[in-house]
Amino acid sequence: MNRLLQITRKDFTDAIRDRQLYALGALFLLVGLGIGYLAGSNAETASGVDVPRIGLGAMAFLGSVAAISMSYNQIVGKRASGELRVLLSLPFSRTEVVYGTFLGRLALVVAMTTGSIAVAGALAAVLGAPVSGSALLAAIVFAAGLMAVFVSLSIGLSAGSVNTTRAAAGAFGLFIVFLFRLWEGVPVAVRYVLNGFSFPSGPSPTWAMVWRQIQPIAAVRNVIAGVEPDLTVALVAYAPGLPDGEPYYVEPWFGATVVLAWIVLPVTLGYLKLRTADL
Amino acid sequence: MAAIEISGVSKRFGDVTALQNLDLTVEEGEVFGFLGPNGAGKSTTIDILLDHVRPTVGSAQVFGHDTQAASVPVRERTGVLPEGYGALGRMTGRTHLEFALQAKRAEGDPQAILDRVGIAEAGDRRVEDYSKGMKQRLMLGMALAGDPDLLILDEPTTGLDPNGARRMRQIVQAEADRGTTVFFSSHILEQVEAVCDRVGILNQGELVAVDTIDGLREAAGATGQLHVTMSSIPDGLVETIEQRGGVTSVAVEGTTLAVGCENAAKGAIVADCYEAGTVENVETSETSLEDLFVSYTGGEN
Amino acid sequence: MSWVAVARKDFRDAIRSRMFWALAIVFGLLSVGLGAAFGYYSDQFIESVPGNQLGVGLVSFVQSPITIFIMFVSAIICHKSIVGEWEQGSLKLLLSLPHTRLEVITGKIVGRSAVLAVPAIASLVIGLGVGGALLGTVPIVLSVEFLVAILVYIVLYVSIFVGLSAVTRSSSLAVAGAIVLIVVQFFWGAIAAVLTIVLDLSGDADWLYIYQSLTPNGAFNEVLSATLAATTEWPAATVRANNVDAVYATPVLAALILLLWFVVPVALGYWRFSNADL
Amino acid sequence: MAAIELNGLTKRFGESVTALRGVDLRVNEGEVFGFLGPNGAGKSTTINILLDFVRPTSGTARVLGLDAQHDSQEVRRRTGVLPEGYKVYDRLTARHHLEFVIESKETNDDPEAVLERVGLADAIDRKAGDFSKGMKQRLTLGMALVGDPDLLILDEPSTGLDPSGVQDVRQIVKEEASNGTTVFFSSHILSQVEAVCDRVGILRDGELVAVDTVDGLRDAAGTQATLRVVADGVTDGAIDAVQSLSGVSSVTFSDGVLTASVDDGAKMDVVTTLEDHGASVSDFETEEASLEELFMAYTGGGQ
Repeated sequence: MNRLLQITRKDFTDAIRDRQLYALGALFLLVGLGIGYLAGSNAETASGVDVPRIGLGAMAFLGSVAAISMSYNQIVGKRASGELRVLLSLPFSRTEVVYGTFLGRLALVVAMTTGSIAVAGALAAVLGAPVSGSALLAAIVFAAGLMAVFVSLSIGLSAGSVNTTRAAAGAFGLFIVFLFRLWEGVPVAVRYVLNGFSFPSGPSPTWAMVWRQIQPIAAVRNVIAGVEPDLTVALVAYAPGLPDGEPYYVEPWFGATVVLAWIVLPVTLGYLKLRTADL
Repeated sequence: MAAIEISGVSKRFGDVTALQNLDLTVEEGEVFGFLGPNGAGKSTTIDILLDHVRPTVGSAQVFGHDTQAASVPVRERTGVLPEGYGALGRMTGRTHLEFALQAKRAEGDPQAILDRVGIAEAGDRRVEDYSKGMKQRLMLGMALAGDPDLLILDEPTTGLDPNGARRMRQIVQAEADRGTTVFFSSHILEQVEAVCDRVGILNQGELVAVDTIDGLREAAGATGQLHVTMSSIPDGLVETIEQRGGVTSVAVEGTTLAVGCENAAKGAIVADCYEAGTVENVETSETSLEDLFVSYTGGEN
Repeated sequence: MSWVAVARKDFRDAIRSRMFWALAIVFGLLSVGLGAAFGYYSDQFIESVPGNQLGVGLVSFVQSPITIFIMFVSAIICHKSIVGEWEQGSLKLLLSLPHTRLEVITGKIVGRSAVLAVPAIASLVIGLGVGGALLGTVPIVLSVEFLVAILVYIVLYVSIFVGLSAVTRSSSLAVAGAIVLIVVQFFWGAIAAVLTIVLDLSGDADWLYIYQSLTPNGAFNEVLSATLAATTEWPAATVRANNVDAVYATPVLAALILLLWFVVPVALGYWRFSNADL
Repeated sequence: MAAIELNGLTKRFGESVTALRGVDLRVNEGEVFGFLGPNGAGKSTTINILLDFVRPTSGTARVLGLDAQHDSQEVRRRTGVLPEGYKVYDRLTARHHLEFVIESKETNDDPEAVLERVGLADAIDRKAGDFSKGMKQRLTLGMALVGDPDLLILDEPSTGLDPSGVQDVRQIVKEEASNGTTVFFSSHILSQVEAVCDRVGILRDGELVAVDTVDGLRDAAGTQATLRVVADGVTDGAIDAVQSLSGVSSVTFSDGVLTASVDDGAKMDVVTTLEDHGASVSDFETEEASLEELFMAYTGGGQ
């Protein structure tokens, strides 16, 4: 078997031996059942996209928190405990260790988000509420895409960190920047400084608008707009609003490129940092 | 082809120089003991062989593979018991071994390895719950997985009780008989003396001696020690012994005479004692590897 | 007092980390930035300040971002305070010395509180000073009480997270716990809105008062508002209990809840820690 | 008064694991006591109970006349400990570490003097995180010496130390012992134990199987020293004569080397008997039964 997949499988099966994970899994299940029940108990007024929409919205938050907190310690923690020395004394390359761990964690988080959304849809359908199959599938896929972004950010952070305290600080940082939307404060601050330390007036320049749209959750939202527009509202709490008109940087293809970059780049940067590091 | 070939390796961490122009060759099939004070650069040398750290200058080869460019092929043929290791997550001992076998693409029976390192009954327990000695045995087992051509053992007896240390020595012996090259770093000189064909002594990042232990003894011009315990030490006996050829030192500890001398002089000295008074006990010792070590590394005392 | 030794050691350890200095700088920038921003733009903000008082405006403008920041920072520097030493083995060194486990926890809380309090108070004094200078008026009494409140707030979160660190057996779990506590508080209001609709509770403010005082931040803000309103020019309108008739809906209740947040996490941590085999 | 007194000490972890089974042990004041046993025999558990890191299931432990649970703080005030599996504070200097201990123990030692003793005086203002393993071990030993403790508990003190570090530890233990400090010394390195300890106790599966001096253990195990004599002109008659000596057994002769198991008093008889029978002795060596062999004999680990 491929050594990369060996690492992935180890990471995945190892997590399954973790009791804490069951608590987390139960939480996802509970949220899924809750959504399904709510939809089912309002079956007359519900529409087919309600369950996928609420499910995606819940996973955007819960899944991201789970992805960050389950991944940020995965490489640097092994480095601190000495596990990395053992792995790298066996014939694994650092590439295999980093990307294998990334895939393992991703599989785990995606299993949780998928399970949660699927259970919500199933319960709602059993209780007689309408559930759009295509929307449900889209919600599952886009939740997975979002998870890939956050697992990549966290694994990249973990591979690039020297010690676990800094990785933990970085994890809180990811949380603040992306889920509490500090990201959008950046252009405001930059413009404030550029404007001679006073608040600028007038419309935002294009670079500020682009900056807001390359936020990963916004990018995912912009992709969704081209596939299943009814679902975009799920991410309204986590992503900046849309500008007037339809500039290129809110189009689905642009969003897809940005999402792909968010999935590939962070973990790769972390790997490049680790590749030449002395253990 | 040499098993390990290190040429002109230096390594600096910031402004600290860990290794200084190190050249070392370990032949295939030999058991090589790697000694040196704390901080001499032993672990750094091993880390370079495994590509855990990269040399500032110089290069190292293992079985002809460059350790940086071909790190994975190096580690495919090498079994390692690293220092400062940690358990692989929450896996059991058996799954650890299965994992190592799979990584090396080797066939092998985990239970046989567990038996061999003496933790046969602990295979299905989580390694997190192992004692330090059990972990050490498991790590040795993982190093043995896949019958490596080179074994690198960094302080393998740390935390092992005497039974475990003996078993470890037996395993090293058996591996060496099978033709495996063993690179063995340790502070416990009795262990090194018991298993190693040759030793290298590293001091402050430089190799100060490479030889067999007997060779080191001869080179250091070391002599033996003789302890003669008497009911009482008669006047004049110390002077008589000091006159003899081959005697380097005479000290009195209570009613025991401690004499440093060449081996051939021992008989005559004991005869002197016998004639002078009542001898209760006689003990001899050779220069220990410890003394040799201290003389090469300039340790205090 | 043996906890003093632990606290001093902890403080020394922390101020030698780069993380500490990074946090101190961010703290300073944040305080001065907020103070200066309000000083420059007080005319734009003053409309939204109850009573239109500049001093009140300045303090309330600084309060919210600073308390959020303190909450995050205390989570970062405290989540490993006990469990980290446990995992690494320095706890053995610590407990080989003549400290009781209670002294270890006390020392940690004092030490880490000092680590946060020193940059926080220093930055806030400068920040409020800058803001006050720009406004031409410094609300002395209000500022002093506010600084005392910030100290209390620091000790509150430090003891919560140190308690959490003493309860858990792995630092990842401590991080997860800290994230949950912070997240739940951010969504506390939204959860209330959902509950109001689902359980049809609209119009009944009594439960909402208790509900809003249940979180550490909720209880702290209520007690702070009530105290400031009673002793300074702080507007009484900010005290939530004013809008509720129930007898029990007073800041005293919030103060009791706050006291529980001080005591319970530490007590749980101590109970778990003192009964544990190392 | 005994420095350490254990009565019927039993410790179970969970339902299934019994670490100690009714251990009774008395360590006298001022002695250097070596504590041996295979991995998992319960050595660490015993030390952890002395320090109140874990609590016994039944039985009592008294340290320096104090109850190890009830008066733990006082016990630790008067005890210096080098624990196993510890970690130093990476960012603090050696001086900070000692100041911390001095403040904790409320003594007035001079950090420099303590570090001088453990050979770390040059590194006093360096961060402990940059220390090598051996330097960390010296620092921790220095911390254990603060406050002139009445009892020193050293758990595997030579772990990670190079031979000269090991010699230093041995030297410090001897100095402390000559000042009347009781030393409780746990180690796997038997040559260390033999070099410093007055008495040793061997623990096996949670039970104390032997407590005695090393010589006492040798006598009890009935082992003899091995004598090897290199000699020319050894005749069969000479060998027979050696064989008939009292206190001499299993005599063999090959390649010019005569090997025999002998009691201490009989060694020279062998040499002189050979010479009386016309052999010329060019070298001889003796080898005592090692503590390792005794250890194997008591713990059933020989294979």
